[in-house]
Amino acid sequence: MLRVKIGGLALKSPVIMMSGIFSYGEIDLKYLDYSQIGAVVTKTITLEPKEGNPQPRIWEAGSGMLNSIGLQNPGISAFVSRHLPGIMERGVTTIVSISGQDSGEVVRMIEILLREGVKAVEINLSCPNVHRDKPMVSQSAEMTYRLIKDSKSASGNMLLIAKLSPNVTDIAEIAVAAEQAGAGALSLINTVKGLCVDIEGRRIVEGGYSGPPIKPVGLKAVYEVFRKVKVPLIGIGGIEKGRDALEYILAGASAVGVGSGFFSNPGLPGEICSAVKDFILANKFKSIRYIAGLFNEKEENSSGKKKRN
Amino acid sequence: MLRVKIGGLALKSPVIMMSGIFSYGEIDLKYLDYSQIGAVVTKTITLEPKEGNPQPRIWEAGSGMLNSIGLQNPGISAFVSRHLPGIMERGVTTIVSISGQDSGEVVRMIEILLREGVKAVEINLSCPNVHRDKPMVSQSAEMTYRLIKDSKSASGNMLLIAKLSPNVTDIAEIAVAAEQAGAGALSLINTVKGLCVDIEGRRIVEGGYSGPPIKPVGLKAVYEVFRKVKVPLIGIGGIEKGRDALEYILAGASAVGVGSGFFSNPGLPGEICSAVKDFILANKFKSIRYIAGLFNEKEENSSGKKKRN
Amino acid sequence: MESKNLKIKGIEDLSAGHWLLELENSFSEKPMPGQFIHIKVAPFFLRRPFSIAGCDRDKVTILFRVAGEGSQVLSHARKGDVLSVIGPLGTPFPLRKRWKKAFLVAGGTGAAPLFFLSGELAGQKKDILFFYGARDKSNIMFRMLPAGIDFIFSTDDGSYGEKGLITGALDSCLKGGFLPDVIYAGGPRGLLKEVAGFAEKFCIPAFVSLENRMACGTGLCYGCVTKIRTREGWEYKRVCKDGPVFSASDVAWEED
Amino acid sequence: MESKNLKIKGIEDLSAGHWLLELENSFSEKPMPGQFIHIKVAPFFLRRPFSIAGCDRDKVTILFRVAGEGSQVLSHARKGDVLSVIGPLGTPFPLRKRWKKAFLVAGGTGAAPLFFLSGELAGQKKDILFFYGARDKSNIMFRMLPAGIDFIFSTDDGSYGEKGLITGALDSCLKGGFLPDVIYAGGPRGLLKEVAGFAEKFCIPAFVSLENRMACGTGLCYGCVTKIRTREGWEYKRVCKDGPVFSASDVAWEED
Ligand SMILES: Cc1cc2nc3c(=O)[nH]c(=O)nc-3n(C[C@H](O)[C@H](O)[C@H](O)COP(=O)(O)OP(=O)(O)OC[C@H]3O[C@@H](n4cnc5c(N)ncnc54)[C@H](O)[C@@H]3O)c2cc1C
Ligand SMILES: Cc1cc2nc3c(=O)[nH]c(=O)nc-3n(C[C@H](O)[C@H](O)[C@H](O)COP(=O)(O)OP(=O)(O)OC[C@H]3O[C@@H](n4cnc5c(N)ncnc54)[C@H](O)[C@@H]3O)c2cc1C
Ligand SMILES: Cc1cc2nc3c(=O)[nH]c(=O)nc-3n(C[C@H](O)[C@H](O)[C@H](O)COP(=O)(O)O)c2cc1C
Ligand SMILES: Cc1cc2nc3c(=O)[nH]c(=O)nc-3n(C[C@H](O)[C@H](O)[C@H](O)COP(=O)(O)O)c2cc1C
Ligand code: FES
Ligand code: FES
Repeated sequence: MLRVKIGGLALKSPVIMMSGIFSYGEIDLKYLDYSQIGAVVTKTITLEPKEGNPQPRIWEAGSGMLNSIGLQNPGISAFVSRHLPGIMERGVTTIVSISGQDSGEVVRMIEILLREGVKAVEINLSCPNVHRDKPMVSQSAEMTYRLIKDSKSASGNMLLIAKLSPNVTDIAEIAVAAEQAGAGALSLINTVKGLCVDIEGRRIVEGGYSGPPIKPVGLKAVYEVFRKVKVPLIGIGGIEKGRDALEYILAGASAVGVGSGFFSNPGLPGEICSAVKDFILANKFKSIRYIAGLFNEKEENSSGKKKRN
Repeated sequence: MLRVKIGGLALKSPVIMMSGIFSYGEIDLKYLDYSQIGAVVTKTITLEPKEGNPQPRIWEAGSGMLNSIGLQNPGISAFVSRHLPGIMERGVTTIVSISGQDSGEVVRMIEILLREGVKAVEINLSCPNVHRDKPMVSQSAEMTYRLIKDSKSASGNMLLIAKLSPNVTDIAEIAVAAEQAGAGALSLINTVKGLCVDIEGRRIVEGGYSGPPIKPVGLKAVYEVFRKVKVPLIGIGGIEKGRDALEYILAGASAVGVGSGFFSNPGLPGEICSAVKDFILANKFKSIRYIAGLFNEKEENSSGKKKRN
Repeated sequence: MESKNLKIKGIEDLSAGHWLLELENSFSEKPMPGQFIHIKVAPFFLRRPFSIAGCDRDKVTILFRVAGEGSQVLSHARKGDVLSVIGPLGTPFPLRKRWKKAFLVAGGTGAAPLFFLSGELAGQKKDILFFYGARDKSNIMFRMLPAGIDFIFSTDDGSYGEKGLITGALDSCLKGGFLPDVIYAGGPRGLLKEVAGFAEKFCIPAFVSLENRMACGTGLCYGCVTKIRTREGWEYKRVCKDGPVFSASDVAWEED
Repeated sequence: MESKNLKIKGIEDLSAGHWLLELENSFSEKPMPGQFIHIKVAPFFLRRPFSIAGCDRDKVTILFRVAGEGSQVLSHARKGDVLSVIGPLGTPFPLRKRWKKAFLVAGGTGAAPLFFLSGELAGQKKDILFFYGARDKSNIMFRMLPAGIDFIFSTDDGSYGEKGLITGALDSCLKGGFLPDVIYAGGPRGLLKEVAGFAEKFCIPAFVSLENRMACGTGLCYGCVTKIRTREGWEYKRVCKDGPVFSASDVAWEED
């Protein structure tokens, strides 16, 4: 009932552990039941190792948080030798998150991952913490199109998922560009650019804003994009309870991303499965397929979009 | 110590009651001490009367709220005859918020208000609730520039404040356009586009997201814009405690806007005055002038920007 | 309207998830039946509006049902806790000397302001018949019923009083020729709409207490509007400021 | 590591805003000195990390100081309340048979894990000298001091023990030729850095318990990193997973 398909990937549940909140899947969490998890997206890697950003990397912001990890990672070679085998062995569907400075870097990473048998990558076009003064790729439809297009030509049968930033004038425009370039699914949303003022510390703390406060922003993105594209959407942002995930699905997401809400609520994956299952049963649907976008059907738009899963 | 100047307006405190949360200043609130208030921005009016949006207009969203009032207002004539005299009589500095479909409408409104002796208008370029499918003026630097430019030529000595939307790729770009076109101050930010899913009601609720959850977004906007423009900034978004307002000022705001936090905390104006005063005294500054942007001086940028008030 | 920190003088668990909350009364204005108070329930952002269900020199009482997260948290409040309250808010039920015989018609928690009103009317020696409908017996707040007033009860399941909607009982009465000078009603919109229909048919002035989602509660934000008839059609009026009590004939029911 | 809902068995107000919180111990792993637990304090989003200050078959104890909003709310918890806790987390203090004589050096709440450790070491009949510095006498948690262990106290204001920093007392001891086999330390980073300096100078293995802001607390997010020496320089390691206990010589103090 909870099985979903994202591009070619068949997931046993709509719950996806998102990039950056699950390391490389190597941590043994006694309380995590892998049977509830559809896929794991590994922490974003880059071609070369990255030391990441200085402290503070974590800052509580109201009922959410800022993070500024800065993509600390050992580089793709170390990832492939040290981390990839472990997570592949767990038997959980693995999506590798990658980020590059240009198409060339991304293509090289895709080639390496193809060789390793990776079936899906998420291209992180939306990290707010690396070059704060430069626009992110997903802040431009053109740059997004070009990068995905180049990636597509190198990626064979691999599923390409584009992860987009909410910090844009019109996220649907970017989503359409990514779809046209060949993205097989979209992850919406990455963190929202945020800033806190540390009065005692007499400083500014910048970072990507996540957690419950960004849920209305993520839902809005999923709702708008659902109306404009055909590829499946992974709804992310502020999911902390099972019900939050159900909201994303009803707004148009085919699957949902568990982010920083997992830190607060370790039982989240199971709660999501229950909440979605309960709704499906209570409303006499056959499967999750039929409720993705259930509340988002006001105007069947011109592109002749039909229910997707 | 708390006196500030916004363009030509001298305010006795940095606290500004923002548009849409204070009606037209006609409501008698026993608990409001006008001596703590620097200015009042009246609820946005349009040339013609507007009936506003259907219910639901208010929706609780986590620790914030969505609103979808849709600029209900009796039109400028009724405003001028029914409401303006009352608020002018109160002796509080009045900023009239206006919105128009095009430059022509805005200019006509400015002309009417000039005749009535209005000293300052805030041009609302950022209401997310009127035409949800059309871009807002402040989502385009070009449109913003043109509208403010046209308004400027009609406005004589009147102060023009541009109120901007956070739903853009680069708010600093829009801010610069508004400044270059002649805006004498900027209000940052209007609500963030948000969406909630009413599972029981089986519907989507859209609206402008406000309250504590948007504070990191507003602070980020003020911080970025402060580095790029010279005109004073009114910092708005999620101010619910005195300390929140102080954060805006330290990040670069000259004055602060009280929004939906006033509903939750009716003592907010007084708390803001205390928090700002306490900080000034504790840190041995002479006045609020010296702390606006205190934590935002990392790089004196090329335009030779200096401390403003 | 004032903004006060009021101490809880008592909180009592009535049946079926209903609670009686007594707050100290330090308002300088005298609260009137039909008015409401707007309560901050931490950590929720928006205040929760509740009708005043009773009031004397020392205390203001509300009767609330646990309907969601905020009222749930409120039910955990304890005697001695302090709540931030704005009030008294909105328009009261209008009273006229010449209205000697009054029908009060309540559905569910819509009864709350009518309990307050009935006390007031009784004090003025009016002739009162109180129609009180609820889902079942446990949803009838016997604890709140003022003495010396005639009640007609109904429940959806017939577990107390007549079986069916309270408007049925009202209709029988009116049809039977027992006509009041005025009708006051509170409850679900469907009930109020029906009452408005009866009032029009029998030419009886009627006043209804409306509910809508609120932000400011004080007329500042235009969030709580409802459609009110005008000469040309209707316009949006604020439930919190122009209401919550409206003349039944002013409400644009036909636009629902 | 496990995720548990643990009942509060006791909460006690110690002096100077410090609290002793006892939770039922339903962990299947045995918590070790140096490890910590990550507690959800509603309504805050991020959990709060606290060192385990004591533990037996029935209960896990933490000692915390009210340092902000979260710890403030936690101090209002009551016996019988249930807390969501992840733990035990992180690396414990390493113990070696050959380390017979141990110095424990604590500043402020950094003493918490050392109380637990001292009990463990005492059980193993080690020779312990516990250096315990605090701001003033009220900040010394006498309630926590295990019996049968030698203490040297210091306070900033001289209100108890020696006046000055605890590192001063440690320095005198070491200079006096009284050298331990191992040093364990907890407290402000400045203190730990000084301890690391002494350890290097006197060639004594030393272990410090670091603190940093945490999100996951379980090694997933790389939020809590600190600079740890490598052959070429340093790299960021996670305090929650690779620590919180590090060998003092591994920490890249020079990069502070
Ligand atoms: C003028 C007025 C008088 C009222 N008097 C009473 C009374 O005497 N007794 C009583 O039990 N209830 C009364 N209500 C309804 C009461 O306000 C809601 O039941 C309460 O706000 C629900 O809050 P919640 O957090 O439990 O529910 P949630 O559903 O969690 O609340 C979410 C949001 O929706 C709002 N909301 C939800 N239901 C309603 C509703 N029916 N009306 C208005 N806002 C709602 C809440 O205020 C909050 O902003 C009155 C409402 C109004 C407008
Ligand atoms: C491994 C470890 C063990 C600790 N053990 C103890 C202990 O035994 N006793 C004790 O009193 N304190 C201990 N602390 C510090 C304790 O975690 C903080 O005092 C507490 O998190 C403050 O929370 P707050 O909500 O009161 O403060 P706030 O300032 O309101 O917290 C805001 C945010 O900053 C974080 N934060 C603030 N100060 C610290 C800090 N010093 N370290 C880490 N995060 C911080 C909070 O966790 C929260 O995310 C430990 C910290 C770590 C990392
Ligand atoms: C600590 C942290 C680290 C993150 N790192 C990454 C990352 O490496 N790559 C990425 O695409 N997203 C990263 N994200 C973003 C999340 O995957 C997610 O999109 C975002 O946090 C919004 O979801 P949430 O509100 O549920 O946390 C990170 C988020 C957090 C909180
Ligand atoms: C109910 C409501 C109505 C509003 N109406 C207007 C409006 O008419 N014009 C306008 O410029 N902004 C309007 N706003 C936006 C506020 O002025 C403010 O910019 C926004 O709410 C963010 O601040 P806050 O988080 O402190 O509420 C409205 C906000 C709310 C909550
Ligand atoms: S709730 Fe704001 S006007 Fe009624
Ligand atoms: S807090 Fe997440 S890795 Fe340490």
